[in-house]
Amino acid sequence: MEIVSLVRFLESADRIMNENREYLITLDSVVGDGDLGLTMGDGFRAAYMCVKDGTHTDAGKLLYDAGKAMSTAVPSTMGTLMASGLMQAGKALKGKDSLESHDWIILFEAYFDGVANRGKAKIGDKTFLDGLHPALDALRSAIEGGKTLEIAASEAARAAEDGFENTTTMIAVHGRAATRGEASRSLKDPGAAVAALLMKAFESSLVI
Amino acid sequence: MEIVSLVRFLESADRIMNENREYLITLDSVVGDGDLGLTMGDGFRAAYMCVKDGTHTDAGKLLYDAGKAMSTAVPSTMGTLMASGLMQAGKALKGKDSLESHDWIILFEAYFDGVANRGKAKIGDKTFLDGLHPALDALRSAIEGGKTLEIAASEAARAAEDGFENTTTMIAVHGRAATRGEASRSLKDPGAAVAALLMKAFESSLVI
Amino acid sequence: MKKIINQPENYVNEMLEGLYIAHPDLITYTNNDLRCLVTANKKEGKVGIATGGGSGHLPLFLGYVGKGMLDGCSVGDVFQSPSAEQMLAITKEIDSGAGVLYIYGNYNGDIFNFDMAAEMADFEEDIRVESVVAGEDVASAGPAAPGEKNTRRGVAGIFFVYKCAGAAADAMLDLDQVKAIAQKAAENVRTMGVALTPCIVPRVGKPGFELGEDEMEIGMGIHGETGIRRGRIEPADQIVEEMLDKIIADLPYVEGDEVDVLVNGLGATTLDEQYIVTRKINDVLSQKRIHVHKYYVGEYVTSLEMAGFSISLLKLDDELKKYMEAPAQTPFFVQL
Amino acid sequence: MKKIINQPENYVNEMLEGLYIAHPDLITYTNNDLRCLVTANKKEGKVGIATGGGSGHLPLFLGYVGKGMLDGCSVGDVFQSPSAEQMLAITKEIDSGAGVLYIYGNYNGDIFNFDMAAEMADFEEDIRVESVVAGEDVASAGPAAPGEKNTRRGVAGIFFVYKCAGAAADAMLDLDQVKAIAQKAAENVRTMGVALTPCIVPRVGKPGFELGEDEMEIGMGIHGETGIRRGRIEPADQIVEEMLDKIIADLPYVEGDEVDVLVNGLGATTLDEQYIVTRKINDVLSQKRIHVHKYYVGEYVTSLEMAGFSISLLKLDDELKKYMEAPAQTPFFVQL
Ligand SMILES: Nc1ncnc2c1ncn2[C@@H]1O[C@H](COP(=O)(O)OP(=O)(O)O)[C@@H](O)[C@H]1O
Ligand SMILES: Nc1ncnc2c1ncn2[C@@H]1O[C@H](COP(=O)(O)OP(=O)(O)O)[C@@H](O)[C@H]1O
Ligand SMILES: [Mg+2]
Ligand SMILES: [Mg+2]
Ligand SMILES: [Mg+2]
Ligand SMILES: [Mg+2]
Repeated sequence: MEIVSLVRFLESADRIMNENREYLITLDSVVGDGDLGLTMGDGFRAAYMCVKDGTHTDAGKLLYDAGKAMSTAVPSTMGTLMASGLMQAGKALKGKDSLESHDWIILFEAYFDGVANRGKAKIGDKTFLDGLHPALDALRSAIEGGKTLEIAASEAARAAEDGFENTTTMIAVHGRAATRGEASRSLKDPGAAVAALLMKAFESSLVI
Repeated sequence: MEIVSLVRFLESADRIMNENREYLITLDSVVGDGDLGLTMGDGFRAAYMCVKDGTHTDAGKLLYDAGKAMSTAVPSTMGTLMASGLMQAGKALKGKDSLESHDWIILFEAYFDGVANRGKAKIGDKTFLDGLHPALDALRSAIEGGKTLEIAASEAARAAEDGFENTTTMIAVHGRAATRGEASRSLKDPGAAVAALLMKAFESSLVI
Repeated sequence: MKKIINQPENYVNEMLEGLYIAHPDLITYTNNDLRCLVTANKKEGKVGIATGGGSGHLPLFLGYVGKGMLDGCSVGDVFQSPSAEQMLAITKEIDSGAGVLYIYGNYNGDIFNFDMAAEMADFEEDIRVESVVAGEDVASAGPAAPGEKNTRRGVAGIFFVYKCAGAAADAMLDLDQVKAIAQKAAENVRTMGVALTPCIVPRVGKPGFELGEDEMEIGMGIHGETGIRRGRIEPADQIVEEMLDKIIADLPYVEGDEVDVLVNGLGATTLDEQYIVTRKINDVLSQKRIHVHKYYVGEYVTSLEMAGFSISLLKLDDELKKYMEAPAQTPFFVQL
Repeated sequence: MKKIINQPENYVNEMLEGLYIAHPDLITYTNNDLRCLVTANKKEGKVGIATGGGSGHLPLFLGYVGKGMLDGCSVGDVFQSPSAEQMLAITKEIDSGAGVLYIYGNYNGDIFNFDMAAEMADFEEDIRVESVVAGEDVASAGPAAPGEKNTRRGVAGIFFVYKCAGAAADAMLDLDQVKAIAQKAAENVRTMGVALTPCIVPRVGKPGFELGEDEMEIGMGIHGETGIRRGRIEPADQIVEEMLDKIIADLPYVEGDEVDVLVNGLGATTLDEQYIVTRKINDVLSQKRIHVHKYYVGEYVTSLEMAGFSISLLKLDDELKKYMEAPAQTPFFVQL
């Protein structure tokens, strides 16, 4: 695969986040301050704008630059976490000028690590990670099990969606939602919704 | 007359101002900030307290000290003006250890000057002076016409009352009432009411 | 009334106790009376400068007592004059033979008491006292006709008068000279304010007036005295333009003038807003080619927790500039 | 919303423009970005100190950039973190080879961005960065268990951390030493606040929460974070006692300790009230034989026009005392 597939991924993320502005605002209004639709829409727009001219030749540099653009545009909690994910993915893919299927596992693993290192949240803390983590597992086992990247992405997207739904079993321990304690349990986590949208963007970027 | 007559005058002023606290508050609440009953009650109380022990032998010193006590107790507009009146009267009677009828004219003339010098108001400005001024004229002409001090005081008290009533022909140009301009005309001036009470106190201090 | 206070009767004295606790190196009191505040660093031979007035305006008045500014301040109840006797006690304490200058705002209660104190100082103590009355609020009255009494209220501009006079006295000028400089500062300063909300005198417990939810009053005084007009609140830039128009036309300040500018918060208005105002003032003055020597921004004269601000301009000459630039150290104003 | 502003979108930038206009001798900006504020008096060879955070807290954060305190501050929207890139731009500007110390409050957005900036500074610019996070609000969470992350909010106490670290850097200590002093200050400060009214973020236009006409909230954070309890407003002395009880027991501060005390107004609370509070603090601390070295009273960290105040205590040793006493000159804090 050419590294333009990364540009398509970010284009798709931009489109999907912006299609879901209101959805994310609504989710975040219940538990947080309601800005998530704006920050994710603006953030992934900035990330895509930074790479859309197609002049990047290094996959790692492309992702790192996209992350930096996002962090500058939206220095909010999730904005900075998503930027950290992209930048970490960039570091992991540094030097590559094309991508194998396996590189997508590396990308999302690094993305996960970037967010986890930055935010110090653990699985089960009711965050973005609880959407991305099951997706990563699904992606890994599908690809290692020999499935096509398209099918693997689609299974990952479904797993992320399930992970998001599953956040209603958890109590929030980070951010604004944490101040609610036990009362946060029944609410779906907006950050995990972003993970589901992100994997959906990955899936749809492969279907041209 | 002994200078104890001055103590009786201040005692009477103390009593009458305090009997009329609510009356003055009501008057001042219409045009000003409503504190006049408190300041005049407390002020003349302080003046009297300062001289009631009867140790003063100098009429001038007695009035000056009473004025200072008043100014310390109630540094409001009317408090300071009344203090200035008493202190000026004190300066005018300095050295006297007894009083002629004529000395009461000197006293109230000086009182008037003390207030006028301090406040820079003119006759017709709708102030205390418009109550005291006609009283002073009445006192002077009664005494110079050979009437007794008691009758002169009673005529002065009546003139002060008339002067007070007459303030409804004037527009206020000093203090809080002045901000009302023409609308101040129909209202009686609280400071002139104090002049009427002061002359009533003088009158009643002579009737033992 | 939402205030962090104890008994309203103790408001002023408890405030003063706290003030002496916090600033023992700069201020103390005389006459066994908390309300007779004097500098802790008396400078012998210097002209003494005293001020005074009602409480509720911190940092005014007492906050400017210290090195290079004022020597004493008598403190009244909230929005009430202190007494002549308190002023006299301070006068005696701060005089060291060179005489005393009173600088205070143009309010009847203060005028009457300071005049009385000056007479007592002369009559009883043989201390020479001179007075300069600050009255520079262009919204409060028209300019005084020649020979007539100035009926304008004194508001935040008095800070400039304190600063210039304080520095002149610190430079060991004599009483007439210090008075002349204070007078010159007073004559070259103009102020206007705007209020957005009323304030509550603790012993009264309710606002002295009301302002509608979207209303402001241009020109309102620091005790809630009526201003020039009430209207819907407008954008900051528009408010500043209206105020500066009136201020500039009044002296007038003209092209080529050099000024110091005081942007003063009345209590509840944020520093953010004060700087937004500063930005617009700078625009307007640049356009009119009035050069700004220095900006002072912050709460210099408040009206309890009133929301709003005032703008003061001081037209400088070399002399005033020198005294404005001199160092000062008081509880509320430090300049190196 | 009663504010002296123009378009809410321009609130922060217009405020900053005013700030640069008013203080050209002390501050400027880098990277062609008003929100990247740096000292106008860079001292070569010194450890650089940077802070940053959301707007709406003036004088925090930017107001402490100047001589003897901080070297740079990145400025976010109201109550929002600035970006890592802005922090990086400042880091590059203020580093002069001795490395840079970040001091900021314990809020996720700020932590994430400062961490990212530190990584970028190392990765992209080879600048050594260390961080000290202030989190001393005893009402916001329990103390951290050993080895656990401190989850307390950083509030007004950060002023003490700035002051000590700034003076240490000014004395040309190296990065590890400056960090150790900042860390010591951060570990020895405790704060608690009380709010009487909410505040309004300009772009939001309405209060983030409501407080009843006679209600206060003890322990509320400077963005309206939930406190310890809501109740009827009480006399000042009682409120101070409750707050000091919690603060003193937490470190704990004990008999014989020496402390600096910060009484901080949140925005609309008058200086009068802050001094009434000071008086009571002094009573309580005297009784407990905790010696006060110095009081700082005024608005140091606000929450827009919120009414309320906070108390911070810094336990001193000889080293911290020396750095607290060192001179400083910034737009909002001058100490001789
Ligand atoms: N430490 C963390 N690690 C990972 N995700 C986090 C962390 N803290 C918060 N989040 C995620 O961020 C989401 C909220 O993001 P955002 O709306 O940007 O926060 P805020 O507006 O409160 O700054 C939460 O739903 C959660 O999924
Ligand atoms: N310059 C003045 N000269 C004489 N009397 C004055 C002057 N100014 C005000 N007064 C009198 O003072 C009265 C109000 O006194 P007071 O209630 O003490 O004033 P305030 O409460 O406004 O300070 C007025 O009714 C008027 O008679
Ligand atoms: Mg949010
Ligand atoms: Mg009155
Ligand atoms: Mg204030
Ligand atoms: Mg304020």
